[in-house]
Amino acid sequence: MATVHVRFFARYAELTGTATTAVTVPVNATVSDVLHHVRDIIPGAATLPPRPLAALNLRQVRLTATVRDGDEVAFLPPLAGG
Amino acid sequence: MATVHVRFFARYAELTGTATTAVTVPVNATVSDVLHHVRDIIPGAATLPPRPLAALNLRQVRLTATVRDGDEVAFLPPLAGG
Amino acid sequence: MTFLTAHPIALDALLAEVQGPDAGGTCVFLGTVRSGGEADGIIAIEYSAYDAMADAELGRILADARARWPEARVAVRHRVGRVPVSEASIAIVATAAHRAEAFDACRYVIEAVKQGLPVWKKELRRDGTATWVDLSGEPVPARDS
Amino acid sequence: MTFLTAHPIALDALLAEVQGPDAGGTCVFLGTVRSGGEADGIIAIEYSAYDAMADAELGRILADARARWPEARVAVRHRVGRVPVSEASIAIVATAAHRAEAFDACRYVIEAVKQGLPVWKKELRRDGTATWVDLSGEPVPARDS
Repeated sequence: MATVHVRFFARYAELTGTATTAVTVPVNATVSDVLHHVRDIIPGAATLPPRPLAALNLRQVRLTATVRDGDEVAFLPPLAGG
Repeated sequence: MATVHVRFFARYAELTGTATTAVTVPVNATVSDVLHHVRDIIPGAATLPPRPLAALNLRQVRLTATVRDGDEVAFLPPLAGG
Repeated sequence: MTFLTAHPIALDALLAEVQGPDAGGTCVFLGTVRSGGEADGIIAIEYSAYDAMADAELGRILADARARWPEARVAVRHRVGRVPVSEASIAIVATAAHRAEAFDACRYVIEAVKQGLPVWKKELRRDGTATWVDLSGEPVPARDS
Repeated sequence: MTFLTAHPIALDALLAEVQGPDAGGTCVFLGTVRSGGEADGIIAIEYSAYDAMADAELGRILADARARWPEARVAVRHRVGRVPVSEASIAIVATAAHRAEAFDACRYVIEAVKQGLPVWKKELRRDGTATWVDLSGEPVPARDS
């Protein structure tokens, strides 16, 4: 099993009511698996969009990216900047 | 006759040894006529290039531009700026 | 080195980071918070960021700019927290021996930033309401407004 | 209003001239005196100008920029007199609601200036010599050096 740190930002933090959590997923789980797990354990996460932007260890990734023990996964509202 | 104020700048002021003079030229004289007149009365002006840049009343003009009484004619080294 | 700051951006300090006797041209870009007019009543934008990732992204953007314009020197600061109208939310400074490189490197960085940083904006209004601004520029009702 | 100054250009004051709550993007260009390396020994450039004409030309350039980018606000200052290495000889500030206009208007003004102003440069060296710099970039021996 792999323990992954999960972070929510901006509006997603408001929707989920939390900024950070940790989930344990099987080895070779994907970011998408992490998202499903989060939806199961955090009621507010049901209101996240079906396919939010995601980052893995500070880089934007597809939801199919594989996570490892100790990774940081973040779900990001549409990016702005500037 | 028309009295025209003549100005020299930068290296041209050094070559002519003067920054300003006044010349009297016939009505309908051109900037080129002014330059010839200047060459006659200011020894150092002989070292000016044959066709220097010229300005008439703060605007760059061809040497064929006609001058009027009270005009300001300037002979300008190659322009720089910035 | 962090490219994020919670304080007003000191342009002089940013210029000092990149300027040297070989710099002939310097291009600066400042992105400032707009009021949007009286009707909007915007008094500030609250910037929140995924700090570590935004910092990493800005570092990658600068590295790209340096690779493209090896003779340019580029610096950037992005505000987080509350930025009042007319204050800069981002400042980019690029110097080079010649102006074309300075302009191009500076423009490159702001365009890359606008492609998206993990930074989010919430417009704060005079009447106390606040709305998230998403990429499309359409306000999204915030939960707390 | 004169666009020429014998004193170091105060960027803050120039920014204040054009900034307003509707400005979203500001582009600044600074042209600075380069040392040209140790071999050249340049310590400053002495700028002389046909003041009234340079002022008029800069006014015409700004008017052109405003005609092309009506929503931009543009300001410029050009130094005259002795400008030490690393100090700005020219500063241009352009603000607009959106960054493209700010960049384009700023770039337009510096390119127009570089097309030629009645301003001339004499390089001053550590050894006391001085040479006029003509457009071609080749030094021309000055009479007094």
